[in-house]
Amino acid sequence: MPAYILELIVVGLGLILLLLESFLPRLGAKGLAAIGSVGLLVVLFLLPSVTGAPSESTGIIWKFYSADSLALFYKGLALITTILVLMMSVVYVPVMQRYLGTGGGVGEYLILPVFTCAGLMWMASANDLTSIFVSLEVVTIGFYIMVAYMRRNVGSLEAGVKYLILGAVSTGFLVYGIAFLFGVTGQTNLDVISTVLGLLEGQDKIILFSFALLLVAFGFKVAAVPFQMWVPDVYQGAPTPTAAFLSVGSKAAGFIVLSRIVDAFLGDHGVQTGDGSYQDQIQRVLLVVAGATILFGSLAAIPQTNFKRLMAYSSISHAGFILLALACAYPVRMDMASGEVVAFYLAAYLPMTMAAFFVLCIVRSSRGEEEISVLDGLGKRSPFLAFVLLVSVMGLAGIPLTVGFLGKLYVFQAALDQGHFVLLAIATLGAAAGFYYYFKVVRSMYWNAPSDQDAIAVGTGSRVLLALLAAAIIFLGLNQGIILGFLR
Amino acid sequence: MSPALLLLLPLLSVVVIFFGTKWSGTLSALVSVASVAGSLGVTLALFSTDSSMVAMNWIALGDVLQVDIGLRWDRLARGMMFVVTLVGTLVHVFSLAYMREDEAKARYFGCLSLFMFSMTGIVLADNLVMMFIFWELVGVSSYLLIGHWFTKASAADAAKKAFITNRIGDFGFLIGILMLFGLTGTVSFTGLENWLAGGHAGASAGLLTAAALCLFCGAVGKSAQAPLHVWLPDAMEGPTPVSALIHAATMVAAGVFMLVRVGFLIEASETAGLVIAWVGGFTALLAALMATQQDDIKKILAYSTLSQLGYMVMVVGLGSGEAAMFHLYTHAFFKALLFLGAGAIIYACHHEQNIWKMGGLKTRMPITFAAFGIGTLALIAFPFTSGFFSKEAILDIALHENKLLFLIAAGVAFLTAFYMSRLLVVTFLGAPRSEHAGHAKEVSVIMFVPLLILAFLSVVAGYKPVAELLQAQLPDVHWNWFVFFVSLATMLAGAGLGFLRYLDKRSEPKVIPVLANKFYFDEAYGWAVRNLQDGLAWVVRGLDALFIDGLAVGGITRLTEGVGCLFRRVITGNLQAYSYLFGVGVFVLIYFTVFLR
Amino acid sequence: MIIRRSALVILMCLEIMLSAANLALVAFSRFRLEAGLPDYDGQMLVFFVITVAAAEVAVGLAIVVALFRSRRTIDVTTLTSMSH
Amino acid sequence: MPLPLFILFSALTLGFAVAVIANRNPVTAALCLVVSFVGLAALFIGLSAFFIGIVQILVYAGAVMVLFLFIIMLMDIEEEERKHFDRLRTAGGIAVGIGVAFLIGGVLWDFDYGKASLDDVPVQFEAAITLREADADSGIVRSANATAALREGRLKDVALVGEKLFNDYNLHLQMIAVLILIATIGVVTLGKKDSPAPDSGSSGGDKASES
Amino acid sequence: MGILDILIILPVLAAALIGFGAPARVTALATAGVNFLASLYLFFWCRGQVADSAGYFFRTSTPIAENPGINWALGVDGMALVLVLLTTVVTLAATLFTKGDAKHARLLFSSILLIAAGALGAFLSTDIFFFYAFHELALVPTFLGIGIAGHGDRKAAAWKITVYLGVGSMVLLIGLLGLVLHASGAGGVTFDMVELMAHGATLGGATQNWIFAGLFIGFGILVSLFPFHSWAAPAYASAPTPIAMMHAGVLKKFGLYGLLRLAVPLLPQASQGWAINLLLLLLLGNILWVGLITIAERSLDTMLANSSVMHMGYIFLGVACFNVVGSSGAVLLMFAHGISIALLFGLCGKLRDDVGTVRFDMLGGLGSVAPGFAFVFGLGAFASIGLPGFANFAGEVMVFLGSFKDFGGEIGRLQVTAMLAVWGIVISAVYALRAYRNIFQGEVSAASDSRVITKGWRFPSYLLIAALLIIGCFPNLFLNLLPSTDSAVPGSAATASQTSDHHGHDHDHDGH
Repeated sequence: MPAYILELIVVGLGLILLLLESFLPRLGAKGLAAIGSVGLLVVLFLLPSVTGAPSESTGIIWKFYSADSLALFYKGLALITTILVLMMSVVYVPVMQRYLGTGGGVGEYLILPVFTCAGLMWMASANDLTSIFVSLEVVTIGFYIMVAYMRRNVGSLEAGVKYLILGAVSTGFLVYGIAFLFGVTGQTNLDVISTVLGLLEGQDKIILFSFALLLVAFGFKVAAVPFQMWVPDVYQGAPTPTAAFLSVGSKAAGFIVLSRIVDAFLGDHGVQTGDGSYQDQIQRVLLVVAGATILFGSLAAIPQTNFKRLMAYSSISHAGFILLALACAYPVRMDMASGEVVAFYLAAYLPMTMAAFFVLCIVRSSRGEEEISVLDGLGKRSPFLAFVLLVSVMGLAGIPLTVGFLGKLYVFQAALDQGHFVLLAIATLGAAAGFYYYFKVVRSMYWNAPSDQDAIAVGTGSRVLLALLAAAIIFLGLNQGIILGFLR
Repeated sequence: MSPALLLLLPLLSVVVIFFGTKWSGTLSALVSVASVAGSLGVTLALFSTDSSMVAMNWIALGDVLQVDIGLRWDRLARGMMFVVTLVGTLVHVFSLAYMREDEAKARYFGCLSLFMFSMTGIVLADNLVMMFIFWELVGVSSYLLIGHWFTKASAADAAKKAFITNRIGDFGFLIGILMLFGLTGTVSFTGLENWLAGGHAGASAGLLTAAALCLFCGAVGKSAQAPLHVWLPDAMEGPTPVSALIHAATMVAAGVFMLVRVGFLIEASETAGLVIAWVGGFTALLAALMATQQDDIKKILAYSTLSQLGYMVMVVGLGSGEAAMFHLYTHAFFKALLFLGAGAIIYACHHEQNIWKMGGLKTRMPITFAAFGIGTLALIAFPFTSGFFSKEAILDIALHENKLLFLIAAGVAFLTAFYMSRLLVVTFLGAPRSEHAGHAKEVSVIMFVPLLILAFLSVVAGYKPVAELLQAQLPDVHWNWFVFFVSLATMLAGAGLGFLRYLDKRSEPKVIPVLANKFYFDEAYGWAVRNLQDGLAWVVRGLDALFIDGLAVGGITRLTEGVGCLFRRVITGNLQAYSYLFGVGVFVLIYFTVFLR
Repeated sequence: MIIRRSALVILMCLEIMLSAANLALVAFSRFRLEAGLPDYDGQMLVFFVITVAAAEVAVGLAIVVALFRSRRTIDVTTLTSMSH
Repeated sequence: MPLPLFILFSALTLGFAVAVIANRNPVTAALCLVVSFVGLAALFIGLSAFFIGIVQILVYAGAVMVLFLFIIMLMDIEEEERKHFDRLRTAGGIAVGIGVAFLIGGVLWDFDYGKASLDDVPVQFEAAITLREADADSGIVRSANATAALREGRLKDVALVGEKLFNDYNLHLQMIAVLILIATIGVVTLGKKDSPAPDSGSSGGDKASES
Repeated sequence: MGILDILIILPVLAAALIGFGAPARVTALATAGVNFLASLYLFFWCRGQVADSAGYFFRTSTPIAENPGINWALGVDGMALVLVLLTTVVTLAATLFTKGDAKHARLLFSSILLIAAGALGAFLSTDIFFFYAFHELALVPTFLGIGIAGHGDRKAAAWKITVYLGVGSMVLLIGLLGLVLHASGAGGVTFDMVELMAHGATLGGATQNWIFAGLFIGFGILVSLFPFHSWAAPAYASAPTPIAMMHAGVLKKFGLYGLLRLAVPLLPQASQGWAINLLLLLLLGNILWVGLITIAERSLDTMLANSSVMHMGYIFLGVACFNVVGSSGAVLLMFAHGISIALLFGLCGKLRDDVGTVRFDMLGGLGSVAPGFAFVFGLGAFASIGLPGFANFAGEVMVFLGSFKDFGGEIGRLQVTAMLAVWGIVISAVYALRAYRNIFQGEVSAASDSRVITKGWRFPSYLLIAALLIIGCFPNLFLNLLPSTDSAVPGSAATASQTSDHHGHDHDHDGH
C-alpha cells in the first residue's frame, strides 16, 4: 500500500489521542503515552511493507512525495525517536506538574510529539520545495510550542521566544531562497531542478545565492556554526524530552532535506574538480561551515558545567561531523554514498543522545537542577544508570566497539577519501576535545562523592528501555551490518 | 673431565649455597672451599691437554648471528687458571678463619664462589661476547664482595663507585666488540684471527686501532688503569681476603689477560700498542708516587698493585704478551702473600689498618714477618726472587722498545722499593705505637699456612723449570748486564732511603699533600659527578618540566580552554545579540558563497 | 528586528519579511508562463506561506502573552536568565 | 500595469515598512503595517494575481493586525520608553540591513531575467485554451467557468488557483490542516490562565492579572 | 572456538563476573593461571609448527562485515607469541601482587583482567580494526584505575594520561585508516593485515610518508617516545601497583608491536628516508635526556617510570636497525623489559604499602631489616640495567650487534646513535645503584626500621625472576620462533629491494 498512508495513520492516532485525553481524563499521562507508543510501533512495523512510487507514477502525488529507501529509513528514525520521547515525557511529568500549575495541559504534551512525528515523516519524504516548506513548518511550529510548553518556568518561555523569533527569521530566509530557486529554474521538484541546473550556465551567481539562503535556513535547523547561537539556551530552557526530540528529531530531518538539496545542486558532479564551477563552491562552503561547527561545538563544550548545555554543544559538534560527511559528496573508494554515511551517523547518534537525555530525565526528576554535579557519585547511587550513561558517553566520544566510533570512522574515511586534510586535523582536534568533556561526566559520576545518598528509583519500563538503548549502542557498534541492511 | 667442569663447579656451589645452606655459615663455607679446591684439582689434571669445545649455543639467529658459550683451553688459559684456582683456594682457607665471627658468612662465600665462576668464565671464554658476559658478572661479584658490610655507608658507596667505574670501562669494551663484529661479522677469537690473517688489516687500519683502543678501555676499567683507577683504593673497604683475591691476583689481572688474548689485534695496529704502553707506564709512575704517602696498609698495597699492573700493560703495549703474563703470575703470588699478610696483621691488631699505629710486630708475629718480608723482597725485585726475573724481563723489553719508558720503569722500580721498605720498617721494626699493636700475637695456623705456601711460591716461581711447570711461556730475553745493574741499583737505593728515613719515626716525617690525597683525583671525579651529571640531570629535569610539560602539553590545554571560554562569552543569552550575530552570519555566508570563488 | 526591544514589533517585522518573500514569489510566478497561464505553482506556495505566517504569529503571540503574565514585560533584552 | 502606479505602490509599501520599525508606539506601528500590506496587495493585483491580493488584505491586514491590536489592548503595553537609545545595537542593525540589501543588489544586478517588463509576458489565452481541450478527457477535473472566462480573454484567477490547489497540492492541504491543528492546541495550552499557584523563578506569587 | 579466542574471552568473562560480585582475587587468580598455562601450551605447540607463508603458525578468521572487510581474524606468529607470554606472566604476577582486601579490590582485579584481555586481543588479532579496538578497550580501565584507585595527585595524572593517549590514539586512527584505505589494493577496503602486507610495498612514496607520519606519531605517543613522554612519569607514579605493572609491562609494548608489525614492513620507502633520522634522534632523546631525568628523580616510583621510558629507547634502536638481529633483539628486549619493570613496580608498590613511603631520603638500610626483599629487588634492578644472565642483556646485546651488523667500515648515523645509546648502560647503572644504595644499604633510617615487609611478594617475584633467567640463559627458546633470515624480517632493506616473493603469490612487479 502506498507510503503516504503512514502519515495519515499517525495523524489519525494523534486525533484519537486528543479525543481520549479530553473525554477520558482518568487515563492520565501514562495511559496516553502507552497508547501513543503502541500506535507508533504498529506504524513502525508497517514501514517495511510500504511500497514506493508505482512504476508508471501517473499519480501527481509522487511529484511531491518520494518514498525511496533513505526516506523510509528516516521515517523509521522519526518513529523510534518519538516513541522514546513519549517514554521520556512520562518520566518527566512530575517535573512538568510543578511548572504547569493547576492549569493542567500535561496531556497535550504527549500528543504534540505524535503530530510532530507526522511532520518529520513528511519531511523525510519531501522532495519538492513546497512540501519541504510545509512539512518543515509543521515540525517547527510543533517545536515552538513544545519548547515553550512549561509556561510557568521562565527558562522555558525565554527559550521559546528565542527559538520562535530566530526560527521565524530562518523560515523567512527559507521562503526567500525557495523563491529565488523557483525563479531561476521555474520548477519546484528537486529532481527536475537538478537537471535544469545542469543545463543553466551563466546564472552561477543566482544559483549560489539561492543555495546560500537555503543553507542559512537549514544551518539554523541543524545548528551549524553561524546560526547555532540558540542551541545552548533552548536546550537548557526547554523541558528535557523536547530538548532530546530537538537534538535528534529535528536535526535528522534537517539533515535529510539538506542532503536532498545538496544532491539536487551537485547533481552527479561529485568529486571536487576544482574548475571553479559553482558545485566546487558549494562543497567549499559546506567544508568551511563543517570545520567551523566542529571547532565551535567541541571547544565551547570544554568549560561547560550544565549537563544540558554540554549536550547542546556536543550536538553542535556532531552536526559538524555530519556536515563534513555531507561535504564529501561521492567518496570514491567507499561504496557508501555520503547520504548513507549521514544516515548511519544519525542512526548511531540517536541511541546515544536519547540514552543520555533519558538518564538525565530520571535523575532530574528526582533532584531538580541539571548541573553536571547532579550526576555526582551516580556510580554509587544507582550503578545501572551510571553504566548506561557511561556507555552513551563513550559512544558520543567515539570510543571503539561503540556505534559512535563506527559513525566517526566512516566520516573520517570519507574525509580521507576526498583528501580534506585540514578538515581531518580539525575533526581529530574535535574528537580529542570530545574525550575531554565527555570524560568530565564520567569523572563526576565515578569519582566525586555523591551529594545525597538516596538511591534513585528507576521504573521498570524505563529500566528495560535504557538497557535496550545501551545494548543498541554496543551491539550496533560490533556489527554494523544491521544499520547498513536497513539503509539498503 | 673437560674444562666445562671447571665452569660448573663454582656455579654448583653458588646454587647449593643460595638454595641449600643459606642458613648455616660454616656449611656454605665448606661447600665453597670444596668447590674451589675441586677446580684446582681439575686444572692440575687437565694441565697437559689442549682442547676447545662448544658447551652451549647461546644465540643462534640462522646464518646471521652465532654466539655460543665456547671454552678454549690452551696454554694461556692453563696458566691463568692455575693462578686463579691456587690463589683462590688459599684465600678461601684464609677467609675461613678471617670471617669466622661474621654474621653474613653464607652470603660472603656465595659471592666468592660466584666470583670464581665468573673469573673462570673470563679465562675460558673463546669469544668476545662471552668474555663480556663474564666481565660484567665479575664486576657484579666484586660489587657484592666490596659491599659485603653494606650497613657501613662508606662500604656501600665504595661498592657503587667500583661498579660504576667498571661499567664505564665496559662501555668502551662493548663498543670495541661491536666494531669488531661489524667489521668481521664474527665475535670469536679464532674467527678474528683468521680474518686478520686474511689480509684485511690494510683496509680499515684506522678502525682496527679504534677497536683495539676500545677493548683496551675495558681493560682500563677492570684493571684500574690511569683514568679509571679511583675505585681500587676505595675497594679496600671490603674484607681483606677479598682484596687479596680480587684486587691482587685475579680480577685486576683479567684486564691484562684480555689484552694478551687479543694480542694479535694490538700487533696489527702499532699506534694502539704505543698508547697502551704509555698509559701503562703513566699509571705505574702515578700509582707508585701516590703509594709513598699512604698511611693505610691496604691502600699502600693497592697502589703497588696499580703500579705493577701498569708495568704489565706497558709491556703488553710494547708487544710482548709473554713477559706480561710471566710478571702477572709472579706478581699474583707475592701480592696475594702481601695482602694476606696484611690481613693477618689487621686481624691481629683488631682491625687496625693505619701503619702508624702499628710497629714492633717483628718480635710479636715472627712468621707473618718472615712471609711478609719475602713477599716484599719479591715485589722490589730482590735478585733471584720471582719478582726479579719478571721485572728484569720487562725492563729489558722496555730498553729495546722505548728508551723513555725504560727510564720511567726504572723510576717506578726505585719508588716501589722505597715505599715497600717504608711499609716494612714502620709496621714491623721500632716500638709498637698503640696498645693494640702491643699485644698482637701470632695468628692461628689456618691463617699463616697459606702465607708460607705463597712465600715459597713467590721465591721459586721465577726460575725456569718452575715457570715451565706453570705453563708460563718464558720471554726469550737474554741476560743483560746493564739491565741487571740498573735494577739492582734502584732497588738498593730505594730500600736504603726508605729504611733510613723511617727507622723508628712516630709519624710521617714529611707529608706531601699532593700525593697524600691521591692527586685530588677523587675530589675531581666527585666534583665532576656532582656538577656535570647531577647538575645536568637537574637542569634537564627542569627543562623537561618547563618545555615539554609546561609549554607543549600545558599550552595546548590552556589554548583550548581559552578558546572555549571565548566562545562561551559570545553567547550572552541576549536575544538581540543573537539576532545581530545571526544577521552577520547570513551576510558572511552569502558573501562567501556568491562572491568568493 | 535587531533594533527593536519589544517582542511584538519583532513579530511584526517577521511578517514583513515573509510578505516580502511572497512578493518575490508572485513576481516570479507571473513572469514565467507555463501552459499559457502564469505558473500557479509559485502562487500555491504563497498561500501556504500566508497560512504558516498566520499560525506562527498566533503561536508567537501566545508565547508573548504567557511571557507577559510571568515576567510583566515583553522587553527582549531582559531575557538573559540563562547565560554562559 | 503602468510604471507610475507601480512606483507609487512600492514606495507606499517600503515607506510604511520603515515606519513600522521607526516609531515607538506599537499601535501606530501596527497601523503602518496595515497600510504597507495594502500597498503590497495592490502590487499583487498589478501582477494579475487577484486572488492572492484579496487574500493578502483579508488575512494579513484583517485578521493578523486585529490580533496584534487585541493583544496590545489586552496587555496595555505602555509606550516603549526611550530609556537609553542604545547606539551600538541600532547602528549594528542598520549596518546588517544595508549589507544584506547590497548583497541582494549585487546578485540581482547582472541577473538578466530576459523579460524586461510585464507586457512582454502577455497571457496567451489561445494557447491555454487549446491545452485545456487537449487533455480534457484525461480525467483531470477542470472548472467550467474558468475555461469560459479564458475564452473571453479574462483571467479568472480564483478558479484557476482553486483548480491547481485542489488537484495537485492536496497533500499539502492535509499538512497545512495538521499544522493549524497543532497551532491551535499550542495556543490553547500556552494561553491557559492558571489559578495563582506559586510559580518558581519569577518575581514571586503576585496574583495573575485578570483580563 | 580456538585456543586464541579462549585466551581473549576468558579474562573479559572473569572481569564481568567480578563486576557482578564474584570473589575478586580468587577469580582473577584462576583466570590468570589458566591463561598462563594456555599460553605455555600454545608456546610449546607452536615450537613444533612450521610458519605458514605470511609467518603465522595458526590463523582463524570469521568475517564480520564484507565491505569494508572487517573480520574477527586471530593469528599468532613468533613476535605475537612472545608478547602473549609476556602478558600472561605479568597478569599472573600482578594478580598475585595485589592483596585481596586492598581498597577498590574489585575494580583493580577487573581492570587487570580487562587490560590483559585488551593486550592479548591486540597482539593476537590480525585485523587492524580489532587491533585498534582492543587497545582502546585496554586503555579505559587504565584511566579509571588510575583515577579511582591511585594515590598522590591521581586526578591530574589520570586526566593527563586520558587526554594525551586519547589524542595519540586519534592520530593513530588517522594513520591506520590512511593505511587501510590506500593499501587495500584492488579487492576493496580490507582491514586484514596479511593482505595489506602483500600490497603494502607498492604504495607511492608521498602517500607512504604521511601515513607513516601518522602511525609513527600515534605509536610514539602510546609508547612515550621522546617528545611525547611527559605523561608516563606522573601516570605511573600515581597509578596503583597492578595497573602500573600491567600498563608499563604490557600495554606500552603495543605501540612497538604496531610499529614492527605495521609501520616498518608496510611502508619500506617511508621508513627508510626521513623517518629513520628522526627515529634515531628521538630515541637518543629517550635514552640520554630521559636517562638524565631519571638520575635527578627523588622517589622510586617516578624513577622507575622514567627508567621504563628510557628503556623504550633501546627497543626503538632495535627497530631502527631494520635487520633481523636488531628486530629479534627488540622483541627479546620487549619481553625482558616488560617483566623486569613489572617486577620492580610490584616491589615498589609493596614497599609503598608496607613502609609507607618511596622517597629516597626517607628510606635507607632496608637490607638489614628485610634481606630477602633486598635481594630480590637487587636482582630486579640488576636485570633492568642489563646484567648478563638476564633476558635484558641478551636483548640489548643483540640490539647493539644489530646496529653494527655489516656497517661496511664507515661509521654511519646508526652506528653513532648506537654508541651514544651504549652510554645509556652507564646511566642506567648509576640510577639503579643509587636507588639500591639509598633504599637498602647504608644505616637504617627511621622510616624503614619499624615496619617489616609483609609476605605475599615472594612467589610472584620468583616467578618473574625465573622467567628472566630462563630467557636470559637460553634466548634461543624465543629466537628460533622469530623469522631468522634477513629477507623475511619486516621492513629490512632486503625486502624493499627484491620482490617480496617470500610471500609466494603473484606479486609480479618489483616493489622498489
